[in-house]
Amino acid sequence: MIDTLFEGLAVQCVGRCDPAKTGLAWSVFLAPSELLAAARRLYEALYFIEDLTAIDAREGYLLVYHFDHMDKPGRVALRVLIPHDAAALPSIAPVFQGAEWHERETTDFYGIRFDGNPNPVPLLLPPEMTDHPLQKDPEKRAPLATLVAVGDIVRSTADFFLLPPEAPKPEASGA
Amino acid sequence: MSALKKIFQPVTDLWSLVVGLQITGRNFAQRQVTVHYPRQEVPPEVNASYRGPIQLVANPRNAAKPKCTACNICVPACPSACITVVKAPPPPITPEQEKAFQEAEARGEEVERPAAPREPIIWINDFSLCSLCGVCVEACPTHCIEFSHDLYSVGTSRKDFKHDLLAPFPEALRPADYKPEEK
Amino acid sequence: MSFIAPELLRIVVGMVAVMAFVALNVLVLVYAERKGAGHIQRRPGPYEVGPHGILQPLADAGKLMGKQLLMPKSADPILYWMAPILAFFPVLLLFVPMPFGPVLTVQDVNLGLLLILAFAGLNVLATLLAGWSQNNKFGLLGAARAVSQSVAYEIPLLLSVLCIAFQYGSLNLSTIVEAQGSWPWQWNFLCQPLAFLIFLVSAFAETNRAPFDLPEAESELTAGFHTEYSGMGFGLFFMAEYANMVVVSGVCSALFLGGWRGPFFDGVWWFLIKVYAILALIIWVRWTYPRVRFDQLLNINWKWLLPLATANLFATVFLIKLF
Amino acid sequence: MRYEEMGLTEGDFYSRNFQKGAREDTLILNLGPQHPATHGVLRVIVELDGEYVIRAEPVIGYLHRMHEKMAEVRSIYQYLPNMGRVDYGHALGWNWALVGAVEKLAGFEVPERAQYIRVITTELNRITSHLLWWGAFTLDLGAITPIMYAFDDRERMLDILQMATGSRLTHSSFRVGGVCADINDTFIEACKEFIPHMRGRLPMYRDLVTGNIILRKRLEGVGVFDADLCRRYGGSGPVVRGSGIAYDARKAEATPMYDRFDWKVAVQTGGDSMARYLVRMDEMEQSLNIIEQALASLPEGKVMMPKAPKVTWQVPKGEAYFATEGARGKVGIHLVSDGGKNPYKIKLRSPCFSNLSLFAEAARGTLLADALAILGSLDLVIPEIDR
Repeated sequence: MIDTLFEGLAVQCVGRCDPAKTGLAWSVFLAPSELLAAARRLYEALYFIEDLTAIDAREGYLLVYHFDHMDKPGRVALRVLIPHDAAALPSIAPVFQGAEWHERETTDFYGIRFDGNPNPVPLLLPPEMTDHPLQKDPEKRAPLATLVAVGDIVRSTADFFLLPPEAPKPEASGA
Repeated sequence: MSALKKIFQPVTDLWSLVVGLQITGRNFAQRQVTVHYPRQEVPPEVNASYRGPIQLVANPRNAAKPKCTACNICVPACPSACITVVKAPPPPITPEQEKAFQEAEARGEEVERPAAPREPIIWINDFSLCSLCGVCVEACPTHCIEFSHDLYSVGTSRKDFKHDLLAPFPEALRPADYKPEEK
Repeated sequence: MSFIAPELLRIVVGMVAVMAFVALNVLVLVYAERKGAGHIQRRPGPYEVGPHGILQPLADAGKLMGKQLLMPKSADPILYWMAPILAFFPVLLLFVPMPFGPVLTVQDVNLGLLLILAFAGLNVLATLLAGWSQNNKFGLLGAARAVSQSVAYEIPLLLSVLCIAFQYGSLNLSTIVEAQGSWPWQWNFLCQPLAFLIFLVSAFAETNRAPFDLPEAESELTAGFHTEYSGMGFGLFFMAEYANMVVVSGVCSALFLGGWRGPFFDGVWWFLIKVYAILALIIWVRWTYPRVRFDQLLNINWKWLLPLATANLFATVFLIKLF
Repeated sequence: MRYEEMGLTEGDFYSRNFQKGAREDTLILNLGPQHPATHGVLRVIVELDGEYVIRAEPVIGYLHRMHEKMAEVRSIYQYLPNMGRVDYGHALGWNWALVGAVEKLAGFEVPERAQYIRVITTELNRITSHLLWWGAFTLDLGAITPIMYAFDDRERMLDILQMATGSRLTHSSFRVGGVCADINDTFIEACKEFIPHMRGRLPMYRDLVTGNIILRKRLEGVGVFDADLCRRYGGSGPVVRGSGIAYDARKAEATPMYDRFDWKVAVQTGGDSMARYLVRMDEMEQSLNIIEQALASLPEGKVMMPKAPKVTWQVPKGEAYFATEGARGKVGIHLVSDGGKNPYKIKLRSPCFSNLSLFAEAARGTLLADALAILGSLDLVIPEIDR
């Protein structure tokens, strides 16, 4: 159902995960530009926002948005990779207002900018504070492949950055 | 029916106020439930399961010594870094002994210098940092740390919370400059 | 001159006695309130100062007197200090026409009820000044609430009192007490039950006691109109609240419960017993109910009490004319 | 600073930020961080028109301890005691979330007896949490006595919980692969005694508070949340169940063992503060049911899995998300590990955080007293919001 939900969006990868092992039902990788549209579709499909956070990995910040459904449980993780040196992406607060606080918190912890957040002031950390406690030293960053559960790939673009090298490349779709 | 209900609604509403007064009135007449410290204390069986400040287990062979072997596993295990353990140094060697050892070594013999006793000389738990999580208790390979059941641990200064866990053991090894605290 | 002197002496002695009475009552009531609250909540209440904590109110008073009197920088100093004085001292005047016993009245005034109702209005002024002058937003909100609440509840209070006044054709409290019999079935609360209830509810509101303690509503306005007062500034408001409770209970007892009239032996003890019974009820209620909301408070007044009181008054007048 | 340029010189950063959008003729009132109704150090700035709230903005972070950073510098074993401090009200819910996430990632099988003990203690803890909320909420509404009655029962439960967990407030008794100690017969007896006692107390609570007309008028129709609002803000727990959605993470996320017991998800359809109130009252009864059944069918066995991890154990690579139902809503732990000694990242999904974020929208246009009633009906625990 998730693969049909994002029909027409430039989804990088859709993976089906095992909830018993990872707690996720679907893992979806997106480009930052598609995020708001994807959030809107999830909202229309009656999903609610659980939380959002970032993972500071070697390839960049991986933003992770968790959504769940109240009647048909099954967690959807939207993931967006943004580079360390241009840490900004659109806010989903216009669709999920609850994301506003989560985004402000992520800004506090990682220094990621969310364009379109209605009240972009520090939330948990004091406003005078300039550094971001959860940023990792460059040498301590781990590669994403060790951290993230991609699941069984249902479809993905050919140039998706986390494709296991040995796996046969599925035909490009959804691009 | 609904009209009748509408008329009687204020009456039942007001009656709920009387019910409230009845309940507080009944409680007024009943026995108090608080424990009147310090005139009373909670029954000791309640304390039996309480996990209070940690203490050391006595050595099963000699109750005047702690069982601790000063292996120092608990020190890094503690998430709050509140444990200080210093292992006892080897016994002092007199100059004559030292001379004898050196001579023996010069002769090429295998010298067995006296080993350090496997005992702590300092064992301090900084209770002001401790969060009673029990990680040290579970990490200890010899099971020599246990929770006490002391509910009434109080102190009037920061120093009072540096618990010297060797204090209950009269035969525990102590550093040379150690002076037992005046009570 | 010789005519005035004994009257003057009576008033001076009476006022001193009233002051002592009020001070003593505040101490007793503070203790009773805390002890009562404790027992309702199944704990001992004050226990440490003196046997069973009996000296606790004295210790509290000593603490309050020993505290520094603070004033916010931007407060209006004259009004700020005037408010607690204005809150407490007019209350003493309210005891002047109070019929404690057959002869035990400071000054028997023909318009005693009017005097009490008139000077009780000063309480609102003090609350307003306190809330306004301290330049605190919580205080301001509390003062606004206090004024609208007191003004609103004075009307049903007045109307229910008027019923009794019409019935006896007098505003003199002693006359009203004397006109009631010695036995409970001769007292006014039976022939005027509605007026009695309305008076009681309005009395709760007039003295700002729970469930109508909105001007100080702790969980909303921290301390409401006396947020910034410390030491005896707060102490005077505190005393005024308890003194007001005594006045209200006294008036209620005189109007509806036969005052000093009672079975077997008329006298001041009957008056005191009734006053303390009403005070106990006020305390009991405080520790039982949640607080009403502000608009509900006014709704109770304008939609229930006022129409009922008016109807009751008309009915009374009609019946008096009839018989 | 740009606020000075706008002529806003009074107050601190957040009040100046709030003043930007204020109208000319309104009063800006700063509730907290020290205010009797904010249960700790929550601060809410409200813009008032008379007594009506036009705009409200919660300011949080006064109790922020950066638990997520602490997770990255400690091993899982050392991090366990932190969970009791995240939510002092329902510490065991958080305990379970963390050990559950680790067990999920590592694929551990936890002995059944340990799972049963987890269920029993978690449900006991849920009741203590609801009792604490009940007392504090009625205190918010001006009734001072109920909290004392609640604490009477709560103390008895804490005595029982102490037998199983060793502590009274910041419980930390779950371990990866089991629980720290087995329960004994004294505990079981005490539980069995307590359940009928508590069942006898609930009608008294109902008569004293729930049925009271003043309280009902304070809560009915106040702060109506609909399902859409909950979805947009991610509200969970009694907040959504009061809005007619039977969403309970214990069922939806299949928290272990809960499918074995016969219990209902407490739902109310009103959506107002009264509905949330009633949901929690019903939940106490359901928790008692669960405890009773769990005690009746408690299996024998060990309470720790064989070869349970020790302090220096390294979490396997990968990520796992484990959510369970805390007393306040969906407690979630997102654990990411690179196989090192310490977790690579832990995200704590706190239900209060999401529930409070909807307060600003819910409070708009209500009376100040209603806004505080809504705040109380959310059952906030500030350390959990700030983490």
